[in-house]
Amino acid sequence: MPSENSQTPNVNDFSIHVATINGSGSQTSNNVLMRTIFQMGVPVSGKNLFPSNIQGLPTWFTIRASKHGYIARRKEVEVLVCMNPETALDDLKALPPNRVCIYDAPLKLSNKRTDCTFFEIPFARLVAEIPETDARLKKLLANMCYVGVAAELLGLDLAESEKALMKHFKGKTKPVALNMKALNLGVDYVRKTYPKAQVPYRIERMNATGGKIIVDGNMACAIGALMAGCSVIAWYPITPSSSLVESFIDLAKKYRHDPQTGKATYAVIQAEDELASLGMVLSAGWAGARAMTSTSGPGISLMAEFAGFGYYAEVPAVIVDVQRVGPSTGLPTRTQQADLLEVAYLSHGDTKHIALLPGTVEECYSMMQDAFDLAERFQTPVFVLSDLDLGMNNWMADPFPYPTKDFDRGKVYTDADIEKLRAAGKKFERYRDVESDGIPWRTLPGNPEEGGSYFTRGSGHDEAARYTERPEEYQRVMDRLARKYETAREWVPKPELTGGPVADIGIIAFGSSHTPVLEAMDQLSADGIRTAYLRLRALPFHRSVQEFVALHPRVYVVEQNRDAQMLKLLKADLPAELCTRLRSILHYDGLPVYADAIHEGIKRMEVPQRVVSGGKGPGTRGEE
Amino acid sequence: MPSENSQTPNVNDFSIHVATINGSGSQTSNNVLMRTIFQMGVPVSGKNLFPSNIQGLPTWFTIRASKHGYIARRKEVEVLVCMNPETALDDLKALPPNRVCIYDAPLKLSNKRTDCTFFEIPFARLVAEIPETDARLKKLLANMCYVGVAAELLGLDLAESEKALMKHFKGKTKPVALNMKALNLGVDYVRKTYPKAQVPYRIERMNATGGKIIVDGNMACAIGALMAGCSVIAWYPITPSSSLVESFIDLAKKYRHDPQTGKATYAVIQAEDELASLGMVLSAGWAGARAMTSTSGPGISLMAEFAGFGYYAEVPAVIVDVQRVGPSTGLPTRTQQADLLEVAYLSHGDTKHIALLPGTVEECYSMMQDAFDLAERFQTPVFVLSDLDLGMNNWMADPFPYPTKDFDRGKVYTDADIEKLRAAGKKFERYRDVESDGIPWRTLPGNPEEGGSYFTRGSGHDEAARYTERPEEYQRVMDRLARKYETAREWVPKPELTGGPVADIGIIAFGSSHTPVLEAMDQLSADGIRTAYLRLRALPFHRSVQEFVALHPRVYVVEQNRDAQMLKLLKADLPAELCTRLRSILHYDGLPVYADAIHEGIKRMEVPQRVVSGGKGPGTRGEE
Amino acid sequence: MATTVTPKPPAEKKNRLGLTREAYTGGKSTLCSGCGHDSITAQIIQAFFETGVDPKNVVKVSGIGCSSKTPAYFLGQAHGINAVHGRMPSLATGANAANRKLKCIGVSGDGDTASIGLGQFCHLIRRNVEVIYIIENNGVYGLTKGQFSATADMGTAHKKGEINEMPPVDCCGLAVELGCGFVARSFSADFKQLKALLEAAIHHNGTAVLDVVSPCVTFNNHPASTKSYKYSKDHEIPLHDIDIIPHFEPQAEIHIEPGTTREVELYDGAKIVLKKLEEDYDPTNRAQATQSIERSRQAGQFLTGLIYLDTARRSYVDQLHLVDEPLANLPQSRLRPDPKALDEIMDSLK
Amino acid sequence: MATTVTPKPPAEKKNRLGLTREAYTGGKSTLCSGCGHDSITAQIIQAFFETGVDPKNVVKVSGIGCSSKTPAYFLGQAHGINAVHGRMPSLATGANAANRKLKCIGVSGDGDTASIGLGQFCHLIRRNVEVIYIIENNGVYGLTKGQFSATADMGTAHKKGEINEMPPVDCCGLAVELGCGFVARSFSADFKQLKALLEAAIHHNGTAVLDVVSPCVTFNNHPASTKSYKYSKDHEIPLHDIDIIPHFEPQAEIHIEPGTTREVELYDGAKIVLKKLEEDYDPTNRAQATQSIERSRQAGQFLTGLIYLDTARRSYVDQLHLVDEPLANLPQSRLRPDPKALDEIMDSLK
Ligand SMILES: Cc1ncc(C[n+]2csc(CCOP(=O)(O)OP(=O)(O)O)c2C)c(N)n1
Ligand SMILES: Cc1ncc(C[n+]2csc(CCOP(=O)(O)OP(=O)(O)O)c2C)c(N)n1
Ligand code: SF4
Ligand code: SF4
Ligand SMILES: [Mg+2]
Ligand SMILES: [Mg+2]
Repeated sequence: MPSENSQTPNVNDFSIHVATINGSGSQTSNNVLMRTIFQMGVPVSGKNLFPSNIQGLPTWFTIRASKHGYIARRKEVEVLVCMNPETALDDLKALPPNRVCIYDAPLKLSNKRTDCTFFEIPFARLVAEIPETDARLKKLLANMCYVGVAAELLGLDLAESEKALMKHFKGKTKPVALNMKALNLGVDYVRKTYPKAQVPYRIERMNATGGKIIVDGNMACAIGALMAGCSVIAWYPITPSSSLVESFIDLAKKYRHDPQTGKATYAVIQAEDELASLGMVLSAGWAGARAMTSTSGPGISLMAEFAGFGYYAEVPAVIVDVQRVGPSTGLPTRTQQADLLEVAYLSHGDTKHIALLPGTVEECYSMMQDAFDLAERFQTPVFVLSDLDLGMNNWMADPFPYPTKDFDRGKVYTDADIEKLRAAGKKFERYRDVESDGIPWRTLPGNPEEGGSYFTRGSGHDEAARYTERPEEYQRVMDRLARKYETAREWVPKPELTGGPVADIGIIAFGSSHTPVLEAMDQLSADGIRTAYLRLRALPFHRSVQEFVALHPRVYVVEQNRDAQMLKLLKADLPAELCTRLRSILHYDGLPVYADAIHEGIKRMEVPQRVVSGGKGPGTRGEE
Repeated sequence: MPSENSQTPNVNDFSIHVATINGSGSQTSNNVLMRTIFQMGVPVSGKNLFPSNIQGLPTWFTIRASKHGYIARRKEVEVLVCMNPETALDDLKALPPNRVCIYDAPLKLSNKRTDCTFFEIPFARLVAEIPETDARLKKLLANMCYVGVAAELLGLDLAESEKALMKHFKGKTKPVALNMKALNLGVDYVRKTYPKAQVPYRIERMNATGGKIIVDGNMACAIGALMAGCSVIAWYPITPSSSLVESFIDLAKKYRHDPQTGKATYAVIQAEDELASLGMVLSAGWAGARAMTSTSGPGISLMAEFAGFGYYAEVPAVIVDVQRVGPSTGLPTRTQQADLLEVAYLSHGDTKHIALLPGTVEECYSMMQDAFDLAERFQTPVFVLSDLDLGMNNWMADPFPYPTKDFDRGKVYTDADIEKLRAAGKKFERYRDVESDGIPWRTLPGNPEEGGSYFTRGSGHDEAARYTERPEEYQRVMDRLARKYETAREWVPKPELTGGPVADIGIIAFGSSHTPVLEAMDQLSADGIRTAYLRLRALPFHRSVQEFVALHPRVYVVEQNRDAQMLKLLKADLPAELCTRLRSILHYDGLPVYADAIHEGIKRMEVPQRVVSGGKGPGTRGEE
Repeated sequence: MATTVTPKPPAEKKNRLGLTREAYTGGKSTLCSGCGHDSITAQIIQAFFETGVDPKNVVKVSGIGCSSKTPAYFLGQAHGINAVHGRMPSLATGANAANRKLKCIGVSGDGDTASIGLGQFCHLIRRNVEVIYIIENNGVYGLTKGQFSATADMGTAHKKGEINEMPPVDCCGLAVELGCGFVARSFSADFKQLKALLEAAIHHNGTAVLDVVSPCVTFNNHPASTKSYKYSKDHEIPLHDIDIIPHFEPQAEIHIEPGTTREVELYDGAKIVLKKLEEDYDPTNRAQATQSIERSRQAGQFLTGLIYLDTARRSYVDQLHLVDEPLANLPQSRLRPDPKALDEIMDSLK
Repeated sequence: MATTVTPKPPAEKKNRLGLTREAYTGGKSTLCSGCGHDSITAQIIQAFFETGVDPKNVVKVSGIGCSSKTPAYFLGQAHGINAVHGRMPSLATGANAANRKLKCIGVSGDGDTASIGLGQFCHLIRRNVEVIYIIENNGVYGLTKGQFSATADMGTAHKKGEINEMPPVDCCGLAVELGCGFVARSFSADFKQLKALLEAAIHHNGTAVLDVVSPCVTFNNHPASTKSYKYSKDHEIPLHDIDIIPHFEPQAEIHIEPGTTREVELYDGAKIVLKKLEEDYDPTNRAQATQSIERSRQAGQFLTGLIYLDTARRSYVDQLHLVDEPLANLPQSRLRPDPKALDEIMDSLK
């Protein structure tokens, strides 16, 4: 429902799109603008669209205010702020009619279209008035100035902006004052130049964000790792994963040093590459530490060999993949869910992995903890598949609850256990299935009890961890590994059902597609189509996935990749007769999927004469 | 049909199993024994079961003579030769009753069982008579001596053995004489000691091997690469792939040097690892050479990142994967078909690859040539999936025909083309789909025509090869890549149909499972079950795969891995309603699959009350 | 704002191929303004222009990083291949093997070369693959926002304050140890020396390593950094003044004062003229090279110039005994053995 | 036939922990009889036995190759991890971080270290990870049947006759260049020296590199090989005679003739006594170390002994400022911050 420029203003239900240049400090202003709305109690989300370079290229930031609490990306924009000469014409062209455009005066946009309301602001001239600032700071302040303009036009509470600045500058009053000055210059200029201006978009106080936090998924993962007692991280920088580890470092510096000695209860190792990262993580996990790495697609590819070792030698490890657009280097600063097939079967030979699929920042937090527990319980690499949208964008959330469960350190024989075994005339055998759940017992290096040691290898081994090439011994271990994987189905986070149980169609999605799906469900419901939505939260699939598919004649699998990767994994796992029900909604242009795309994709296939879409232009692709 | 020890001797239809120690030179004797049978016109095959070490561990060699022409592995053994003290008792235990056992005298096996015919031979004492030989040579000769024993007992023609030795020693008479001496010592000893010996197994001359060759798949691939004009190989040694490149080197030294200058028309680069190998191959292919690498599972894993680059930047490369047992280091000297899922989707992001699946040594030869043509036609990495059984064992075959097709160098614009384009006011655009088949045109470095150059990258690019992050430009290239993959379905080697068209059930298999499937078809037919067999020869699947499945109510997919990897790929590709017909026959203990296993697996599922098998012991697993 | 690397030269100046400098430029740089890498790009353009290499006979290879982006900004008429992080050396090797006639220039970063790519770097040198290998060394990963790379000096500070406790990988020291035949160090702001070294490298037959300190203005140009403009300027010790006399222009207008210079001949007949500064440095003496690097490292200095030269080793392509024509250009008739050959092979298997 | 590495010692001899040599042995070797690697295994057993390290406090790491198999043949009571080809250094690093109390010994081959693993090798040294890093150097890939590795000497011949034209990667030269604090070379057949060097390495706090020439009898022991027993014996130049005085046994029965020896103290107080041979060699002089390696390389000699020692650098675990207890042993209470901490974090995000 695009809000038209009518008499009744659109309150708390529109998007602001800010086009700037990266490296110009627009990040701060964008955050202050977003926080101002948030602090006014209005649900809000912010998506940063930035280039894969450091300075000088176009960047966009979209803030969505939604009284309904929709925090997914919207494609439509109501208020456009043009600060970047390079993209201004294109940005303006994409604006629907009757919207508002604020622009930097030299861009002279007002004569390009007549169907928009323009606000021309001479930002540079305005901030020139502020004394004692260098060129770089001037640029920053010009950006802050646009916040003032927007505040005045949209009815924002400047006190909240000041609070946001205080937060940003950690209470340092000087920069806050300076920025408030720039902000007020914007306010004053609008009041003076456009005294009667009335834009049809307003932010009004609500009470929907009280007590909430704003956080990105990488920070949420970092907090999760911190609370999970992660003690060794080996990593190699890569966008969009780096900030996860960097956030962990910041947190750990504060919360993970021994109060007496000041010494660290964690080690963060910047490795020379991703092969080394995973090698370090595996041996640390093998030696008993809770160890993890974080990377993105190219790093995952480099980890393929070691991942297979971890699977076969049964070594715990947590591997976060903050997915970006592939293939290859692809678009490092765009989002996609296209590493599923790679991760599910990573490495040569018969390997299959456990993977968790957080769909919210809350789950980034909780699933990092699950991941460590599962890695140690199942003695295997556990992947956490986040993505750039989830990981690097700002999401509103309830504060994370303190964990209620103790660490699950899995089946580890202590010295005493080994001694007991020996006393009972038994022997520790590393790869024996003692409880018939496929999970063997392990010991840790430095175990001083005789008979407690074993030799770990990626080559053929029998149940006592001895080298073997005997067919039956090899196969016995492989069959147990398959059994272990089956056990995992009941241990991993279960899928989450929304809507239903009676519904016309089913929707399956996962990860960052979650919020757009929720919004699309409302849209479909408005069209009279009742939906039930199962959100996958892990590989391997829980049996409820099968039950869900069996309940619905058609199930739409929404995913952000070209090759319908999750659908392929579902087909591989589900009974064949159920697979006929599955249909694909694909979105893979690098921007987060949005509700309209899902809504339209499903509607198109649900109307009686089905329209089969082929190699159409960009956007979302529906396929049967 | 195990041949019982009855009055009518088993002629040309039994197996000889030789247990020795690796590094003791038994390879030569085994080959001479096998060649002797081959030269007597009897279809024969030889499988070497060797350890992943260099010297001192148990090795077995199984020779199967089959008047029916079956050259697959058989599990049953009729004649056992025990030379290895370490395994002798186990080897003997596995022998069915009423069979023949030849053994080294110190092993004293004859008092272990009463239901076998034993021949005790004092090998060391016999060859001690040969003067002037050192200890190592003595061991070799002891092994040759057993060939004489077998020859005498089974009725082999010693003249053929001598011919085989001549071949082996490239006509050098001295070693031939020495070995013949050892061989004759065996013959004489049997005649003297067991004058009335009558074993129920005989080799008699046939006329079924005339003009045939014996070759392993790696050599066949090497010959294929040679004839395909492969000019750059970058590789890193790994079992069981090394002998492929080493064979190529031997051949190229002879056949690929300029007659005038003596200089090479090829470069073989031993890289520092597999990452580097593929990097070298890709840039060589990009620069216009026909370039390849050969490796096994661990190497494929290390190539994951570069494989995605090759896919996305569209660079030709041929990558041979001689599969061994995974996961991880696994069993380097055992066979498996378990890299399918890895190869099909190798790398992060939306990647999918072309892969060829040779099933015979003839196809190792022909498909290497196809691979180079396809790699250049489709400008993408093309995988050739062989395995240890195919690659390192001896296979009988018809001589390879001289290629009848010229190289397909694909869509390469020459200088003249670029000039013509320019004259027509057009521009070369690297990634444009000119003919709507998804395949763009490329140029080669060193192209002196202006406008002919372009910048190749693994990051986002538009149709003119310019860097882009624009959603629609990114997606346009990705959609074309998907189209290109669809085009490939019609270009790759088509599946091969055997039996049918009317049949009770279908069988799908590929690669080295081919010969056991053929044999199992005869067995099933004897049971009254008519089969049609479709041999997959490539990914992506040709449409005839779908047609085949549609024709049969039940289709058994035979593969040598635990996870039903080919079945998963089929499910991902076929219409869901057809997938209900697919069933799995899995064999993954590291030894080549054999006909009985397939036969029994299928029969078990075809009887009315289906027996569902679970985590049984080793062997083949049937699953619905 | 994005900056253009190449201020327009006077239009008339042409090189021996009759090309203007324009023919050696590439796309617009998207690096931060002031980034050292852009200065190196400018000198690459200038060196290739002045040496008169046909840009169409060049291939450009690179890895991933701000530095590795730069091949898009020079020699636009040359084919280029920009692959994955740290694997540029393997690209150079493959391109060399496929087409020995092409001049190969590789650009890498310190992260790309000394962190993830260290193995390939060493093996390239060992093979002596013919490539001009430029390390645009800023001590940090620019593109991923300023983490230390493996060339970060001991004691240097991160933007956030953290001090590096590990010794740097010294790419020149390593190259000398591995037997590289051309090892040089320079500074992106030392235009004249950098250009001269690039020109010398163009004339070298084998791996030519140029480790160029190239400050990252955004992440590693602060006062406590040892790879900042200021620190580098203050601590640079040039070994000599360098001039190149190209083989095609032996009477170049270089004024040589007797006794103060040393001449070294390059592979193709070009000559390097080294004017001595503090002390007489002999770049053909490997022991001296090692010692000088070590000594300056200990003194916290940053030695620039041609550190080591050995023109005697054969390049990798020569070691491969290849035919003279590029393998990539051979026709089917020279690549596919004739039927007789196949018959012979088949007979051997019968 | 497979051979046993360990001829039984007289049963009574016990070390300071009261353990017999038996407690330091492992599984049966499956290497070729005569393989140099088995001799190294025997000296490892002996050195750990004599030094009196508790085998249960040791971790063994290795890559892939004949050499990398050997950790299964010694210290059977220690945990071991044998991972993938060329990545042993990353295992050592992770194990160190997780449990700083364990003594780490890594065994690798020349292919494992100098070919595929070269990058990790260099970075391990740069970090100064505490590990005894043994390169069982035979110049070939034994396990894959004898192809040249990157340490194959220039001019050495392959079993099939092919001559190597590339210079070797000299792991000692490289280690010195990269600032390794303990660099030694030995020969698998020089039992006494090898054992002494291993004992010294046990006392070192940081990366101790031991490059041990270890002939491959099956693939690289022919007359034209430079890594054969004969060639190595003929060309070995020991720098000194070596003895170790352990810190726990300062009155060891070593006879020291004044003037002829040099004493060097190790990290934990143990002392190395070097008896001079040809010339007086100071292993703490880095420049001399580099030069000696270079000179012997040029002379085609094969220098053995303790080449370089620097005990001043902090090991990686020290650089990480870790708590004294192994991270692996910390209880949940010390790993999970308390609710107050989480509240604080949440507040900062409000
Ligand atoms: C396999 C892989 N890991 C990580 C990255 C992320 N990455 C991109 S550039 C870069 C470092 C670049 O540093 P450097 O080579 O010094 O170049 P600079 O940007 O400093 O010029 C990294 C780590 C990647 N692209 N690929
Ligand atoms: C990724 C990978 N590539 C190749 C191999 C095959 N491979 C096993 S051992 C080895 C070389 C071993 O050489 P070296 O390290 O010198 O040990 P040696 O056997 O000589 O003791 C190779 C190439 C492998 N296991 N993994
Ligand atoms: S981030 Fe640093 S290295 Fe990258 S372009 Fe900017 S200044 Fe240059
Ligand atoms: S092949 Fe060589 S390295 Fe391997 S065990 Fe035998 S002798 Fe030793
Ligand atoms: Mg850098
Ligand atoms: Mg070796």
